[in-house]
Amino acid sequence: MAQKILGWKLPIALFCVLVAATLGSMGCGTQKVDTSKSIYKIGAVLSLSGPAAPLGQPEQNSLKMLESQLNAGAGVNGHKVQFIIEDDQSDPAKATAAITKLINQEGVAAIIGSSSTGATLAMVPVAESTLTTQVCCAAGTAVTKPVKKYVFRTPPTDSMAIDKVLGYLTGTLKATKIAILHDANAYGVGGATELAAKAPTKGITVVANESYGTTDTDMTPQLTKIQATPAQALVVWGTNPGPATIAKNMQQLAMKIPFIGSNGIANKTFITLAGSAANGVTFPGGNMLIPSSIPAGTPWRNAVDKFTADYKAAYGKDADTFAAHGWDAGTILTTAMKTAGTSKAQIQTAVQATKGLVGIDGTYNYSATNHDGLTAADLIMIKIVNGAWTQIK
Amino acid sequence: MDKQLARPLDDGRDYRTLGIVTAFILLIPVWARFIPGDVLHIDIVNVMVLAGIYACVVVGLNLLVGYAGQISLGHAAFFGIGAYTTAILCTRIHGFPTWLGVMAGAALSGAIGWLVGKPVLRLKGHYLAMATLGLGEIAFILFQQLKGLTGGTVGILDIPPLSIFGLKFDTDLKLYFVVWIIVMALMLLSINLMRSRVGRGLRALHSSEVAADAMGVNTSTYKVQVFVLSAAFAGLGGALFAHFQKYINPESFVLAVSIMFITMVVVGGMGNIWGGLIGVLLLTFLPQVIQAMPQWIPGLPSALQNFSNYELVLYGLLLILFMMFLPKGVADGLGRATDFTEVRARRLGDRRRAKKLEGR
Amino acid sequence: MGDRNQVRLLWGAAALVAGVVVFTLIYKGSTGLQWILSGLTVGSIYALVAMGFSVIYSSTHVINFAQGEFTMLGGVMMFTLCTSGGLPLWLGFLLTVGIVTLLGAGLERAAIHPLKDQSVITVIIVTIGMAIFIRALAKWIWGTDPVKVASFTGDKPLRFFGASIVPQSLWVFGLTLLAVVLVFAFFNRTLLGKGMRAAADNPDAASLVGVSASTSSLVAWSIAAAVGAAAGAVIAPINFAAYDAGAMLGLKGFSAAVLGGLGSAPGAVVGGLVLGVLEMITAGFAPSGYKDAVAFLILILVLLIRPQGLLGKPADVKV
Amino acid sequence: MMAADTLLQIKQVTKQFGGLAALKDVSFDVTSGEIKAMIGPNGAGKTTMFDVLTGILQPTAGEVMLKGESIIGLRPDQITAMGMIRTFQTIQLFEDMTALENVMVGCHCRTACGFTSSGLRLPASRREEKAISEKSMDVLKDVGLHTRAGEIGTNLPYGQQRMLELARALASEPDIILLDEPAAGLNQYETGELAGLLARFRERGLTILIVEHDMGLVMQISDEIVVLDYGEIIAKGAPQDVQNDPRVIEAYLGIEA
Repeated sequence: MAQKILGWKLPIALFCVLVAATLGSMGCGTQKVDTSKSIYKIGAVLSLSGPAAPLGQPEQNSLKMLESQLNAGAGVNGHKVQFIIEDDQSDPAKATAAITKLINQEGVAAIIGSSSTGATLAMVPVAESTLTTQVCCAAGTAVTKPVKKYVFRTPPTDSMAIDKVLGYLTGTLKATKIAILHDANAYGVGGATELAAKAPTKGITVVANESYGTTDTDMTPQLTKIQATPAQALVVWGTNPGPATIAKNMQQLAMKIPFIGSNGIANKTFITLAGSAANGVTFPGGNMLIPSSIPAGTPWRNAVDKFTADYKAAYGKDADTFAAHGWDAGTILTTAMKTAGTSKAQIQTAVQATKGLVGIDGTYNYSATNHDGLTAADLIMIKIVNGAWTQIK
Repeated sequence: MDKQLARPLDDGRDYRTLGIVTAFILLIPVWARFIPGDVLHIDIVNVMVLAGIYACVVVGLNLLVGYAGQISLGHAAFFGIGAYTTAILCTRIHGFPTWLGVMAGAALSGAIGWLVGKPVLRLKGHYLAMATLGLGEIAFILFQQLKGLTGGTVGILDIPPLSIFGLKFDTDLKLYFVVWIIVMALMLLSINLMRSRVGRGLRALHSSEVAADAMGVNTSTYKVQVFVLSAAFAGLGGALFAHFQKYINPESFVLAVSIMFITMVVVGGMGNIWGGLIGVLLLTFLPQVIQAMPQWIPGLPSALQNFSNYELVLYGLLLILFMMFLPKGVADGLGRATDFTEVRARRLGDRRRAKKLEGR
Repeated sequence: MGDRNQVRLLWGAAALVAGVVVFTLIYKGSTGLQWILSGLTVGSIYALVAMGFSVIYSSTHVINFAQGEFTMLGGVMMFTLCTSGGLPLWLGFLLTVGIVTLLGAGLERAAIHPLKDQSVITVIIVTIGMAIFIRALAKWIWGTDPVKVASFTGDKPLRFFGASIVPQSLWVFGLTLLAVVLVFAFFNRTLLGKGMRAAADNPDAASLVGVSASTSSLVAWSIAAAVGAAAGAVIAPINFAAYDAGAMLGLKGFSAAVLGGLGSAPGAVVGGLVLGVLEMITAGFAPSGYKDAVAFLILILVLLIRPQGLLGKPADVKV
Repeated sequence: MMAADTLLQIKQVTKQFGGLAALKDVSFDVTSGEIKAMIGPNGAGKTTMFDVLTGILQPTAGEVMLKGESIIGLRPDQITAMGMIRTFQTIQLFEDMTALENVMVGCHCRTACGFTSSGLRLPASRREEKAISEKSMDVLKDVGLHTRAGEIGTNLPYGQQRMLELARALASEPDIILLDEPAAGLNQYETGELAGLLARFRERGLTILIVEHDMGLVMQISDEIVVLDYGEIIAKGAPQDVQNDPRVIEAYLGIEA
């Protein structure tokens, strides 16, 4: 008998919990409050940790900066603005969970993010099914091709960067044979595939297409393979530190062919890492990296100068392009909400109707058929000359 | 009395508990919706669906690691095989029944488990760990490289939601019930298994392979069979994952995920039927709670408001502490707290049988 | 079973590797030599990490998943002390090793010692927790960007037979050699070392030698941390130090340790070098995307032929 | 087909480890229904012989026939299924299993239910479970442990653990059982009980091959004795003959005295 009771102990315990929980929830169900009226809530899913953290951190910084600047002023239509930031740890599954939570629990009006293409694509189904506008900071072509009604992007796309690189190869270098060495991750593969596809149309043959692992520390085998080819230039598609290692390995192997990087090395870190090997490296990047490339006195130049100054003041380091992506994403949405308020449908229309909005990366024009705000014109080719960036005219 | 004897090791306790737990879990959404989101800052239903999907893997992995004592650091691979199988079938073949895709995912994953398990399970301990880890990495690289099939690093988009005989499970809430009913079915299966001849065989082999062999347990076959079973469970979980996410790419099937699974098993409690479940719930909600905490406490110093700085610090710390204070797993701790452990349950069952026999 | 055919197997493996190397040299000439030199550099890095695994394994039968993090810490501390702090190399190096060693010892006392009589897997999960913890802490302190540590003796590559190698590689080779000699000597010549090996195999014998499992574990962790940190400090100029470098180093180090045979310092070196060279050669010949897959495949095959690694004793670990 | 009463035949079995031979062509038969003892100083190769017989080790040379069929190359579980089972010198009970469960594992090779039927708890498996548990309880009763059925095996007192191992082996319905030093660590009284038990089993026609150091027990129960020394048979025969064999006295009893 005794053990019969014991046999029921846990079940009964559990049952009590169950009942208590249900009753409890009923209780707090009555005093349900909705605070989203007074504040404009915008959710942001960024990669603050994991491999894509170098992208997510600056994006977060500029969003916080934007938030405080807006709220210091009139906010948006007198409403305070709040960016609720979630970390997806560069993991698609976490990104999906984060956006779902922001929309269902926090009741945000729109979404920013994510930083990397993979996480962004994972969020798309949720944004589309909940009719929530998503402005991402990822450059992967797949995000806006084909166009998805609720998904917009701020950074220049990889294909724009690729067009820029091809233009440089044919125009300045007059190269007809190139080698590609790319990171095996989504960014590298995406870029390399598109580059290899587009090159022939520009009369360029790809004589070698090699890859390396994101964490590899020695790429000499791939480079020796490329050395054996008649390649006149090497295009490296990847993010730090891979390209820096490659630059150093090329120096070690005394390879003289030009090193053309991707927009993934458009930051000072690359110069620090590669040291002397960085000199002569060329890559496509945003004008904001070299403010002097923007005509003085134009609203764009003023915006860039103010932004870079504020950022430096707030965080003690130079703003990179990722910071710019974050800022622009925030600006695009808050601008749209000036007219649309918090109505999801209207936000979509407002963002899609955005014309001539001056951001940091460039001037944004969206339409029903084009959800990449920028064009290849918003990119410049940059060469590293004794450790400093100089624009190639 | 023969009725009693007819059910060895079983005074129904686990089955009763399973019943209550099922009821409890199926009721969660009911009261979850009463809690305004901006109070909890956690989307319980959504997180629970993901937890349920992980649970499919972990329950199976617990049979392999906890009961049979064979470690695997590569189960993310089977998770991935399940996901890609159904994703490819349902996106390439128009109108392919999704539930069939899920089945196929589990089946293929089990089959591959058999192929690799047969040779690899001859290894022991850390060497088995290394081999399974290697298999996981190879699978990951294949997911990346077989572009034609898996869409490479971009992955597979627009995976249709799960639908069974016309019923579409396109919202988290609908999926919640499917997933958790499946999990409970798997739980029932493992409870049955572990209370049966097979379960004893596996536990025997865990305790001493030589002795188990000598007592007539075909250990080599059992190892492979339980490995296949756990692979199939993992594949099933992966398939559900694909239809839940509607988009998959290789990043969801990395080594870190395999390690997360094994961690869930150990934190929950190896070789304890409830361990897997508890481990999953704990480690799926932990990061959510850590992320939500700053919003719970108003007026937090700005240094702490940026959770991305310390979320993993905290996570790692808690992981260590759990193991230090509950080295046999949380389930075991709970068990001792409520004075209810599997072993004890079995002892009581057998004691009673002994008494019965006296009277015979 | 029979030790004879084990030895035969060993020679077989050696011959196979040698064969591959020779083939590469003949077939690819100086390019092949280049691959092998790179392989040796990368391999020594793996070897150094692997040694850390071996030390802890051979005295506690635990796999320390935080081993890679020690190496990572070595790198970033080198950066703080020498590059930013401006300390002379040797001083920075010694400080780095010292600090990380203390950290290792501290972690052992704090988290490992309390669960001495727990199952191996429990302890392993704790080390996973440590890895996550250390990595997150490092990210908090050093940020997400990789950092650059200047090479000890310049970057002017040394060339011979048409192949080239950076001077830093020589430092890595040197450290590897030194480390393996010291570790091997410690475990086979010193009383403490021998005692620790005994302690691992059976605790009763240990008490006879007068080495408690507790001391043994503490010493092992300290050594492992020291080796890891030294490795990190020396390789930092080659592969940039970053908070998340530990994961990959740990993975490759573990693979190398197992390949060579857990618990054997020379095994760790052999495993590391073989793994490194094979990786680079496959990267040269095969489509480079598959090089890691090939490496792991080879690793698994080796284990299937020789379940205790190249130089290891048969394992009897129960999870 | 050979003489029905020879149950186990061991022909020129040799086992080498690296260089040295643990067994040098050892041959002897075990007739069904007899109790045969295998004695010899430590390291004589007795346990090695058991390992070879039960398929844990493969002999370097030689042949082992059980019921006229060769069992060389069979898996241990197959040999057990053929009706030969062993106990271990160092007790090998299964961790955190009750006494009953330990015995139930012994029934393994006499039952069939696999993953499917057990997982789904099909009637077949229920029936089998019922049968197993009843049978196991009977076996436990046989060795007088039925009152401890619910105890964790490894928590029982040493003597009872020995008995439990015996019970576990008997549950496999063997024709011949190999006992590796069953009396080791038992006190006078327990040894007496064991002797009685073995006699009783023998009544039921169970064949026993026993390795034991307790000479008293060996002399009392065994019909025939095989003496091993350095892997070789140095004497065979009835207890008293062996007892008086000078070589045995020199090699073994001499040491004892």
